[in-house]
Amino acid sequence: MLIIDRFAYTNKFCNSNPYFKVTISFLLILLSIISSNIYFLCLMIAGIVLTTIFGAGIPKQSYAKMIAAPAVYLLISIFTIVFTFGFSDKAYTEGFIYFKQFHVLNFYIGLAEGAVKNGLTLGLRALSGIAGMYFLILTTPCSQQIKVMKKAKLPPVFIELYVLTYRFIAIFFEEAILIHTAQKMKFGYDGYKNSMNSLAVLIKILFVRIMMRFKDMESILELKHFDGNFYVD
Amino acid sequence: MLRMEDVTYIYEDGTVALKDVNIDLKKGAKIGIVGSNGSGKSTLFMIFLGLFKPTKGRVLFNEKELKYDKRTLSELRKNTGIVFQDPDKQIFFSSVFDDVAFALRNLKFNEDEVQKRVKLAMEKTGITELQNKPVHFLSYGQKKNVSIAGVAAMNHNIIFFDEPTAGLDYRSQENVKSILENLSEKQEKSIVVSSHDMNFIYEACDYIYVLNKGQLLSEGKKETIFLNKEILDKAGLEEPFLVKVHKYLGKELYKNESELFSD
Amino acid sequence: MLRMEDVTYIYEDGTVALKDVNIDLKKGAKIGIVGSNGSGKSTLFMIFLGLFKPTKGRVLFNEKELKYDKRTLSELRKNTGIVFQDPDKQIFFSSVFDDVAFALRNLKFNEDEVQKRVKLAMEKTGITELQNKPVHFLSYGQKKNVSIAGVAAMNHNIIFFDEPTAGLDYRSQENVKSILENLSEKQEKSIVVSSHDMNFIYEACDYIYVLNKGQLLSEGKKETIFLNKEILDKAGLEEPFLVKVHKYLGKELYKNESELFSD
Amino acid sequence: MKKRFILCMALLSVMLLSPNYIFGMHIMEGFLPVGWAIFWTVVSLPFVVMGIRTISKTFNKNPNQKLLFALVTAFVFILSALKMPSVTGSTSHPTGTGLGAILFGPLPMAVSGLIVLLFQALLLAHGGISTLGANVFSMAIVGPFAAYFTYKLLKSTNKKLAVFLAAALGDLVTYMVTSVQLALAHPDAVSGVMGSLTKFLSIFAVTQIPLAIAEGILSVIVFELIVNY
Repeated sequence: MLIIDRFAYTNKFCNSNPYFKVTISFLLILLSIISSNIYFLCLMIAGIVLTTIFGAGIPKQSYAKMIAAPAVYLLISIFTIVFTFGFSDKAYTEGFIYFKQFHVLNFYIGLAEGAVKNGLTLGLRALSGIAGMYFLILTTPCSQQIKVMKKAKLPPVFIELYVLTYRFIAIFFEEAILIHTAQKMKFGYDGYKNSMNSLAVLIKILFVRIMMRFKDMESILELKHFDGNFYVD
Repeated sequence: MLRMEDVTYIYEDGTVALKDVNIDLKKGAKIGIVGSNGSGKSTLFMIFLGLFKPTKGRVLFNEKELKYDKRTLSELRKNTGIVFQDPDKQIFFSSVFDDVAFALRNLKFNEDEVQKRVKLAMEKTGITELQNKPVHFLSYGQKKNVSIAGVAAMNHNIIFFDEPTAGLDYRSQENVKSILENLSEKQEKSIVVSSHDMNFIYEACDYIYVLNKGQLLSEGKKETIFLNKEILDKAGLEEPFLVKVHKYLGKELYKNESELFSD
Repeated sequence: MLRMEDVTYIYEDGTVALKDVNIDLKKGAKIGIVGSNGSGKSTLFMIFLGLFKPTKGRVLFNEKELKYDKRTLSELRKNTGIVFQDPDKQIFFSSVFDDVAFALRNLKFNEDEVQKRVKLAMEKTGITELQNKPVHFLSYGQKKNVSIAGVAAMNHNIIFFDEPTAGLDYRSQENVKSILENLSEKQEKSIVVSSHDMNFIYEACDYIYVLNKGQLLSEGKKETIFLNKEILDKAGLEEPFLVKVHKYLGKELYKNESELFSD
Repeated sequence: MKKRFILCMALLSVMLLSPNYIFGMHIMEGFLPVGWAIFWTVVSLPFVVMGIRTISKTFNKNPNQKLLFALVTAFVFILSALKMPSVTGSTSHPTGTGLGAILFGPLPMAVSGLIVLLFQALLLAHGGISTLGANVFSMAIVGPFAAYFTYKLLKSTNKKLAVFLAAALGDLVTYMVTSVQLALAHPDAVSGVMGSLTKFLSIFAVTQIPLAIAEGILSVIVFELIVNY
């Protein structure tokens, strides 16, 4: 199904104690968002990344790809936070180490003192948090997540829904990909208009199939003496 | 134990799915229901399982007319199980164990009994080693075995199989064949198989009902039915390999291939 | 026109799906790719269609190495089409006509041409009478034909068929067989069929590639391949009926069943 | 007739495709200081709890609805994982929490949305764990409510327009809430929270307004398809 799911079931820490893995990950994430020491954060990032790659055995290239996606968004967000910009005829100058105002629409952009360091800290915090989250999701398969949820006494109905949803995601994700491929082979995603139409058709087909599946599964539940609960071990 | 008398089933939109069908599941230990797509095989199963109520006619369960109240139906379903064609439709859990245990737990068996039965069912279907893999990592054939295990764990007296070999490769087909044999011979289960794969039915079943467009075209011992080309043609079915060998190549009528080739 | 050289494909999680595979689609007019489930047949198709990029090795399209830019891929897909196994996942419209016309309309053919081509494709696949029925009223076999028509309308040079007979009853199988024959003989299309149904492959194809666990086990004319039991056993495949008749019953090796029985 | 009605309702709701779970709209892991992470979790919690109570009642009456609820949740997840063609060239994801909102009411959508967001974090690495509360608030609470009420308000006038606006507004409201959350957590060094809000709104406006419109259009096409089915 999804690559992260795949790694979660095949990594070297797959069978380690789930409570331990989840606790550690949560602690790492918490440490990330409360620390503001740049060196400490760098150390954390290095530690988590190395453990994930060499300890859990996640391939370097895959890991790099997975980190690259949020990193791009992170850069944009940090840029937004670090630079002060907007439209105003009033010129702030105090406290800036860089400031420029354009004549067009009175657009201004500036860089405040201390902003760079704040931005850097924030970026490292986020990276460290993301690395912690990746450690969790790459080493803890769904079956273990459920054990932890049960231990944490989450409402049983929530756990049941979680388990069922996971199963259905696996079924329909594959179907969605197949339908998408078939459409692609027929030039369904050439151009904007074709793409929108094809995507709408895909959504419709998936929906119809899900409703049909619901009807079939209702009968099967009856045959299996369904008593209202989905028992999760 | 289970039979239908003069059953007609008409869908809401007016399509006649079955017309005056009589079937008695006591006539063989391994019954084959054959017919091409749309001949009414699936509807027939739905009626036997009490999911559809006949428009006309009646179903007899232990010689009593089947009532459609909750208690009777629950009783019926403790005695009958079904394995559908598409395993994904009947596997609700990602964990193999939880899925095989599902019906048992619904019936409030105590956990020791559940453990024992599930383990036995997984052994019988050869999926013991798969139990820690999530279902979506399994192959189609393996999923099929999981769905059979879910039914085998219930110890039903009668098990229905809807197109059990469809979509399976040769080895998985052979595997399903031996699971069925095991259930039937060693566990003494009654088995009812619907299929349009005549080679499979010829080797797996002993008594045959031929359906065509919702009507019963013929019934009888497999040797009788499969030697009657007229009926097979009318129902749009192929002659089994061994029958062809017998009829056109002048060989004896063998029960299965290994017999033929060991000769 | 299309071939792969030393192709290895490794999934992101490290699973090796294909290893050093060489296939040249020019070796036969009707090529069969056989192997059990998980042998790499589907991955192979994905690579030929430019949907997956080989981890090692290369694909040659008209003697040039395939590039994975939009233009080359679009060109490739104008020359190659695929019919997937499950028609329900590749029929997008409730009107048969609209569905067959889908690819043509995406490519902005003018409506006259669309009409002409769709009508021809529907004739070739025998679904002309179905064109006014909504797709969800059609049988599985009829839907299969609709999905073939959708590809036939494109006039591809090479058409891939993934398990074309899976789930079909005898008559629909015979029907698909004759459609394939028609496409290949009369329309001079190259046809590539993946299947684990050996009887079908034996009658429908002339050149065979045998895959096992991602590796090419053997290739050759069908007579050569299918007489080699060792290879078939290793790949987990059954011997075709006609080969069995030849080998074990001392008959001549016939090309198809009607020849055998008319003798 | 009844069946058809249910189907149409369901379908309508798909169209109500509300908030867009595009990558850019999730607040990523580590991006909220611990105080704000806790704050948004506490704000979202009552909605989730009420949602769980509501669905539990439904399930007690009809246990099979559990199945439907999970199917719809999986459907919403898959939609969120599909790439939507985007005018700006970047990719985005369509979504459909509206379906659940119609079938179960907007409150249960907090539960469905929470499960979707959890799976997005755990299977796709979109969003985060410490930011889950904030994301649930913007995408699983405010967005569906906005889409649901927009649709309810307008469906009697022009269905297509109602669908379009519900989807597009659901999107826009979600991104506005996200901007507020980010601005509160990261006020501008000079111009403060308001300055920061202006920045986030203007950055997102460039990317989100075309997407919201695209999602509105997509919703209308899907709506038409399903009604004609």
